[in-house]
Amino acid sequence: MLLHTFNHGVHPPDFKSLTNGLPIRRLPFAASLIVPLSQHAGKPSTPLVKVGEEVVRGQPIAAADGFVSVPQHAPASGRIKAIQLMPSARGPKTDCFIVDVYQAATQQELYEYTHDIDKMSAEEITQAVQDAGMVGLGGAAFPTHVKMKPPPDHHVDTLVANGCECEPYLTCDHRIMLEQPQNLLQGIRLIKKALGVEQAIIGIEDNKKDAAEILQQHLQENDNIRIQVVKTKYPQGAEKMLIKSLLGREVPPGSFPSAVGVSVFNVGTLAQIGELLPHGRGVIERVVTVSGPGVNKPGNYLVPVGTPVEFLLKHAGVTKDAHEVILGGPMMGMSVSALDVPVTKAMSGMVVLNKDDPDLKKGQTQPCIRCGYCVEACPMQLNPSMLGMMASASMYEDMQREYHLNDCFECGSCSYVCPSNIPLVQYFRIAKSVNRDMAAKNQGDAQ
Amino acid sequence: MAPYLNIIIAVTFMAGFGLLLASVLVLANRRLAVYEDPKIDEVEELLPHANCGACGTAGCRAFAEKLVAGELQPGKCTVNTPEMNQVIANFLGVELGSQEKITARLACAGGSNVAKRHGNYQGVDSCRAAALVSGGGKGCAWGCLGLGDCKEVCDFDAIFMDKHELPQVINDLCTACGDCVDICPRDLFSLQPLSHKLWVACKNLEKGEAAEDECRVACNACGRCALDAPEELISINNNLAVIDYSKNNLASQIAIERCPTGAIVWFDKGIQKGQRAKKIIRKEALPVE
Amino acid sequence: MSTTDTQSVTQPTPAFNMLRTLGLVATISGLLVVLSYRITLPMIEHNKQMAIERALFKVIPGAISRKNFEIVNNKIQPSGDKPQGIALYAGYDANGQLKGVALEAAAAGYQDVIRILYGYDPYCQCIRGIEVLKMAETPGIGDKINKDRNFVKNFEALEARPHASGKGLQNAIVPVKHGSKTEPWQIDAISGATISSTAVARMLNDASQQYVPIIINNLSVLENQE
Amino acid sequence: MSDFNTDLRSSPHLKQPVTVPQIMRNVVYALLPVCAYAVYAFGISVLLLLLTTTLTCMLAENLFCRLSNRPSSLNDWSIVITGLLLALTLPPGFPLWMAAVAAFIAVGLGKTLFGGLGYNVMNPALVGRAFVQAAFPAAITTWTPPFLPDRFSEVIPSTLTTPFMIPVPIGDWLKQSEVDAFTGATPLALYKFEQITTPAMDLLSGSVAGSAGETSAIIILAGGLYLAVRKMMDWRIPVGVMLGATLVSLPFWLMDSALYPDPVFVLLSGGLMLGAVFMASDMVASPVTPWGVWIYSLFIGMLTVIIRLFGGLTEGVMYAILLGNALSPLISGITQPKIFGQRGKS
Amino acid sequence: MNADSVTFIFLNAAIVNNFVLAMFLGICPFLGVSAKRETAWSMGLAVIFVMLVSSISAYGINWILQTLNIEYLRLICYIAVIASAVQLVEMTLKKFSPALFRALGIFLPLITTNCAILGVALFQTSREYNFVQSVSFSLGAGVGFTIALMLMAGLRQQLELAKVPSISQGAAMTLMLAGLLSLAFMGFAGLGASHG
Amino acid sequence: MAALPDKHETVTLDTFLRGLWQENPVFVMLLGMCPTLAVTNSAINALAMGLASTFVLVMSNSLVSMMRNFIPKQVRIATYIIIIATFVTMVDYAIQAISLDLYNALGAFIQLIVVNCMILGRAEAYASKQRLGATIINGLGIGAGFTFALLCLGVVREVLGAGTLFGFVLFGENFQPWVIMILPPGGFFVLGAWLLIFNWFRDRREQAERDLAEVQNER
Ligand SMILES: Cc1cc2nc3c(=O)[nH]c(=O)nc-3n(C[C@H](O)[C@H](O)[C@H](O)COP(=O)(O)O)c2cc1C
Ligand SMILES: Cc1cc2nc3c(=O)[nH]c(=O)nc-3n(C[C@H](O)[C@H](O)[C@H](O)COP(=O)(O)O)c2cc1C
Ligand SMILES: Cc1cc2nc3c(=O)[nH]c(=O)nc-3n(C[C@H](O)[C@H](O)[C@H](O)COP(=O)(O)O)c2cc1C
Ligand SMILES: Cc1cc2nc3c(=O)[nH]c(=O)nc-3n(C[C@H](O)[C@H](O)[C@H](O)CO)c2cc1C
Ligand code: SF4
Ligand code: SF4
Ligand code: SF4
Ligand code: SF4
Ligand code: FES
Repeated sequence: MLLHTFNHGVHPPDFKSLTNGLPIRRLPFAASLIVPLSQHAGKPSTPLVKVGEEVVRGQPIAAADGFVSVPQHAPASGRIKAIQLMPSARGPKTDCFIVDVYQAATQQELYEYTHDIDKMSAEEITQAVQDAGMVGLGGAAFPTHVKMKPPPDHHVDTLVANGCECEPYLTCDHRIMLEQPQNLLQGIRLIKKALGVEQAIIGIEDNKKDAAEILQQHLQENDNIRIQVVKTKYPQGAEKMLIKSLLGREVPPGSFPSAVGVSVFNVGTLAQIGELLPHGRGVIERVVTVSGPGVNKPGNYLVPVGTPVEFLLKHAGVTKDAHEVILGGPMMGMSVSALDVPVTKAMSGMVVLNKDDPDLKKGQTQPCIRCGYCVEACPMQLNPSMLGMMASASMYEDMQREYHLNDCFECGSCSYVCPSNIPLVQYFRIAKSVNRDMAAKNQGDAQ
Repeated sequence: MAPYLNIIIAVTFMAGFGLLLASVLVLANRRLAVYEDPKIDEVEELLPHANCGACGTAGCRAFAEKLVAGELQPGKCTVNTPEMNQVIANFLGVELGSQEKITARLACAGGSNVAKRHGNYQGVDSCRAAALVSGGGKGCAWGCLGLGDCKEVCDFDAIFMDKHELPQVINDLCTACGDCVDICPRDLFSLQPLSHKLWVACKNLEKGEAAEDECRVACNACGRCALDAPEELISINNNLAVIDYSKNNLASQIAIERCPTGAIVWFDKGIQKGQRAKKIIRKEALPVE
Repeated sequence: MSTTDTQSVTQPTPAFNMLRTLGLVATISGLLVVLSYRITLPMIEHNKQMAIERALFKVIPGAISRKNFEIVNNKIQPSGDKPQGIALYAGYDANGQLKGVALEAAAAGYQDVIRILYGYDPYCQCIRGIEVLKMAETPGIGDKINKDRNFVKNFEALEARPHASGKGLQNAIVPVKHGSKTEPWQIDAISGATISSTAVARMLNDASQQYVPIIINNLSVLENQE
Repeated sequence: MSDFNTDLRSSPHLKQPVTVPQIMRNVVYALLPVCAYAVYAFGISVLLLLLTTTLTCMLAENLFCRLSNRPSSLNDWSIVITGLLLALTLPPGFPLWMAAVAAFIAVGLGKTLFGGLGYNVMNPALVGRAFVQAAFPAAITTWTPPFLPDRFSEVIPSTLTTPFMIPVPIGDWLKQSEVDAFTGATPLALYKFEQITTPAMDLLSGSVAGSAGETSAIIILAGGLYLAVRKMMDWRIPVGVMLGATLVSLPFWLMDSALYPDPVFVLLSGGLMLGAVFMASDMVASPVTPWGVWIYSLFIGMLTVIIRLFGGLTEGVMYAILLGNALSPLISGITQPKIFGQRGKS
Repeated sequence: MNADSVTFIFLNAAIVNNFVLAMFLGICPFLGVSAKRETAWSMGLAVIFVMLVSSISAYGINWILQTLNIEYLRLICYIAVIASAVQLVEMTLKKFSPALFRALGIFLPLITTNCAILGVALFQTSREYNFVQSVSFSLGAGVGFTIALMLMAGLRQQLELAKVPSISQGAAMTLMLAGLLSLAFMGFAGLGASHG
Repeated sequence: MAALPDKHETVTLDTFLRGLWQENPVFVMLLGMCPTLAVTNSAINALAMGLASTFVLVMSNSLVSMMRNFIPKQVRIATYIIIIATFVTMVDYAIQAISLDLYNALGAFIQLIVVNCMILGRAEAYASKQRLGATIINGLGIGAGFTFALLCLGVVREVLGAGTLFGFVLFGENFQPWVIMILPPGGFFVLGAWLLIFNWFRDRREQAERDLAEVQNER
């Protein structure tokens, strides 16, 4: 059978069998939780509570600062011990709430209110999504409600639920689809209503056919939701690729999916919306896949936001050879140095690799031999070979001007295939970061 | 044909030919010439062709145009030798114009022997790249990563990495082109006149223990320097000592004396720290934690 | 050394100045050139004569003097001041006896055009020798057409007999693989330089086809030295 | 919990296992049968030739690496390919000292000068060959027939020429060991100068004169197939070269089959197979862009045939590939792929 | 192919006996202006144009000189006329089409002192080409120059990204590249000379 | 070494020697490349070409220097070119008168001396600003440098390419000539190789200087 798919891409081993059979389990609360004021793309939230104040689980503790921002909710009942600079996974220190969790508390009481979601208007749903502190759980942490208000000149006709989960090791979306089909479909219905679109498509890679079947069973008559199995290939889950696979539409460079009439949401995001919105709750926990050869008890855990990575690791147990901790999947995730960084809303997985893991043994970097593997792999159809050579000659501006550097979404396919072990993506990140700085500087100079 | 007739034809022809050429050129000069000051070319010849932009223009040619137009003075070029600039000044009949020597200065003293590292960064040898990988593993999120992007980018070899993996600027070679300022992912370089001798070599925004935990020479915002300083020459802002260079004439070596960590320094023939600063005995790098 | 500055006028120089200078320089240079031309002319002429004669006497064995003719409208006539047709040199021995005629021929070789002078003996109706005037053939390969003893031997008596009809040759001159020459009108090619050899054969054939009948028909003009 | 030392790496943290030395080693594997057949057909002279070029290449590479203070790059195997291919493109009786010159030039002028592996602008082996072809044109157009009876016991006399001396003429030697009146001409020369077309079967099986490695099309094709299946070579390049050659030769043949050779002969004769499969496909000096690959390979194929049919040389593959290499940056320049999403728009 | 045919003359000048790579004419600009593709292209166009101009002027002058029987003034007249013609063109461009001047004009003075231009004039005279042949010859030479220049520029731009050892940087490498190109161009030898 | 404007050079030994090495027109300034490459396939051609160019250079530059105050700027180039062309034509005829073979070997390149950038460049940059004496000495130096460079190429190319030097057979009958050396690519390669050798020495010298500086820094 010819499966729907996109051009290029790669086939890394998926390692999903480590966790895809394990049901989601709840993780205990850590002694203190670290809730960053900025867990999303956009402006950091503004604190609503003072140091020393008591908070109840689910209570809003920070408010959105403007449209592209979301509120934060207390992930546990306890006391705000401090608001201070703490390391973040990306490096810079950011302001965080430190919540001392009341160990004695049952953590049952939830701060919530109920609305009748069936009666809500599109506007109200969007507002409710923002109030819930929803951000994209697929990894980008982009505030969900912003995506629900496409630019007025874009007519959105299709909602796509992204259930591809193409990253190796990760299975949290798979588990959510298996265990919470109702929530997911409920979420889709809500967003469909809010966006005013007719059809919705759930895109699922063909290595998760069981999820597709379960969802199929829960579909209702007039849902107009289609489940589409797509080819297992990395990065099938990237929204541009998925849209191409499902609908044959190509999002133009530099545009958002709404330019071709599509909105894409991660299935985790949609399931949480389906679950939280009827109760007016906020995002305070998420499912995290903990996996990799360095973990003793891999699995899918329901983790309160703010739990230190260290706590999670201790709970899952690491081998003595554990050597590298990756937040997210191995293709796009980032390894962290400080283990006191917290689990944030966008963190879908944690992969621990061992010291002698063959995957870590990247050989010595050699010059590009122009084998063209990377060109064949790049889903954006860029020319990573050329870009890489230009990067090592520091021709950053030319990379952007002539070779579409900024259209690279850092999927890592090119580095994955390069037989010369050239850290292409890393070069591109350097180039982009220098270009960004220079652009900012030139803008500053101009003013 | 008689040879002399041929000779006469030839000479006459050449004379006519020369006159014709000359007339054409005369005409062309009258009708077509577009005026462009020849001095620009000549001045450009005398410039170093480094096109570094240190003079504040888009390159040597642009600088030459501005020089000839009298908008700038030759002294602005910091790459050329002073003698050569004098030649230009004489040629154009203008003042040499002087410019205080400006140099690049680093706001970090956290070498590998005093600043902690949490992770073992493995990847491209580049600060930019390391900064993007969870901050490169350096404990201090503001400090120098020590992989030498600045050294690489400096066209004038004015930066070398010392044995603690901290960049050091050779003032004599630095042309103040600003490339290192642009490249540093942690924004640690700035261009300063040599007369700015008092200097805070830290950008850590934490205070007290938190700051000193990560780096033994961090500014811990204790405020003693500010207390001492005349007329608010030094103040504490956002957990960091800040020097108001508009009052630079008040600055003196006394200012560094009370700093407990040595984050505030005095530049004069090398870097001087206050007496009270903790002594740093360790020579080798701290182990990765 | 840019000429741009020429038009970058600081202050317009009087046109007269320019006219005077250029005119003067041009005149002087004209004079210099004419003088040096006149002085060297006899030497150069002499050199050229020598060169031609050296070649000529090589391709017409036995000749010690020559006379220039030209072919105009299929007729041979002594050449005048202005060349009008194809040049043709006749060589004579001490008795004023015609020993042969020489003509130029050319064809594209391996690198560039090859130009030769060949001597034709109207009495034995054969080509008596060739001399390469100009070529750019590969040294060591193509340039053997000048030196290779076997190859040069081809032209000791290469048959070029006019056809009975008075048009063209009876047997076309053709190249054959090295070592397989059997007929007097064949050229034994140099092994490894087939292209250059072929070029020589082709140019000889083309030229002979055209001019041999004319030479034979106008033999009296040449013999009479008129 | 163990307080482990974390390593910090940039994504992706997974890596496809194929590496450059692995690719190169596989190309060597694919070349070995070709070498073996060459030795079988032409005897120990070719064995000596192969050893000379390969060893000289390796020595030169090592020397240059040391001179330029770079770590030795012998372990990436690419230089072995260069050495083997160079020998395979030389006539079987080529003097060894000249072969060593070719190998030295191949490494020095073809590769090291530009920075070594990955930076050379033209195929090093062919640079070496083109150099000796221009330097010693007579020696490189002296052929010997295959399957001489004494080939395993006797070295072709020209092989062991004293360095810097003119090779001994082999005509007499050939005559005495000749079975029938073999002329020592390659199929292409036979065709070009005597209009004799060699039967395709002979060409396929390799019972003709020619460069050491170019004579058996079947073995070369098999090696190419192996590489293409293992994705260690771009299949489009050999296919494109052959397509280009056919595209040019077919119309001429249809026009005048007496004057022009048939496409099958064009494809199977001379070094076209070896060139298309192993040399045009050298990735370093060929474009990476999808359209670029096709333009490049068609160009090589077409030019080969044009040189063969209208040029002064009997064989054009080497020059066609070198010119293709020279053109490849320009081809890359004009064939940058349209990026994702640009297609619909102008 | 006939050695005097217009096509042969064109191909010969452009490819077989490429002006730069086989005849060594115009090497200075070839080495100097081949660093970037864009400039190489503009330079190539400018050279084609100037060659055409100078070929035509040379044809005219030669006719005059021959009539007056003073051919020995040929060299002086050629070079003087070519230089002035180029200068006139340059000034005209600068005045009336600054855009075109910026693209081509900056190369014009460079071209004046270029062997290839004078070479075209001298060769067409010594080979006694007629007018049409002269034009085709100059076009061929110009195209050949452009081809060589573009190939060179492509290679050099690519090598900008390479880690070229310090001893072969600069002119040495450019010359070696030119040598390699010239070696590759030997493959065209005899093109058009055999078979028809 | 940019010349300071309006300053007359006093003639020293350096005026001459500079052209031979520091400002060698071929190896350093890369001027006059066409004759350098085209006629150096034998040493005798190289020598003849070098001498002819030197003659033209010295004579024309002297004339330019003598007339430097009378030539209006606008017709500068035209005048220079006519002067140069005059001398070139003279040389051309002189060589024809001396030996036609040599003339044929050098081909059009004698006439092409006119456009040799070296000569016009010198006229522009030096002769038009300097006194006669300095001009002549400098011209001789540059000419000698040019001839020297041509010989460097010519000797290598002839020895390798033909096994002869100035026509004398060097290695005996059986020497295998490297034909490529007298072909066009050989010209490029030999000049490139010379430059490589010079670069190598330059690099070594620089490296030694750097090492020395480092040792001094350590102290
Ligand atoms: C400034 C900005 C505006 C955006 N506007 C929209 C939008 O109008 N519609 C939409 O569907 N997504 C919008 N997005 C979200 C992106 O399309 C995309 O979902 C997000 O960047 C993460 O995608 P990724 O996970 O594939 O990287 C916007 C993102 C940014 C940064
Ligand atoms: C290379 C790449 C791979 C991605 N893979 C997935 C994926 O497997 N699953 C997923 O839900 N989102 C994936 N994303 C993110 C999607 O592009 C998109 O941002 C997301 O589906 C939007 O939903 P959200 O805003 O609800 O997270 C990927 C993005 C990139 C750039
Ligand atoms: C660099 C080089 C230069 C050559 N030069 C010539 C040449 O000048 N003249 C020529 O006839 N063949 C020359 N050839 C050889 C021809 O290409 C061709 O191989 C030869 O003429 C075939 O002759 P054969 O069949 O007698 O062996 C040259 C070959 C090469 C490789
Ligand atoms: C498919 C393939 C073909 C190759 N062909 C050649 C070749 O023809 N000549 C050569 O010198 N190296 C060849 N190499 C080896 C390698 O790419 C070569 O040494 C580089 O050009 C040196 O930078 C080849 C490698 C591969 C993978
Ligand atoms: S990381 Fe960028 S360049 Fe590389 S394959 Fe992905 S999109 Fe293409
Ligand atoms: S995969 Fe690596 S070696 Fe191959 S072309 Fe891309 S960058 Fe070059
Ligand atoms: S100052 Fe900046 S660029 Fe320089 S080494 Fe430190 S972090 Fe890197
Ligand atoms: S890069 Fe920095 S140190 Fe180097 S010259 Fe420029 S300003 Fe000075
Ligand atoms: S000598 Fe400069 S272009 Fe020929």
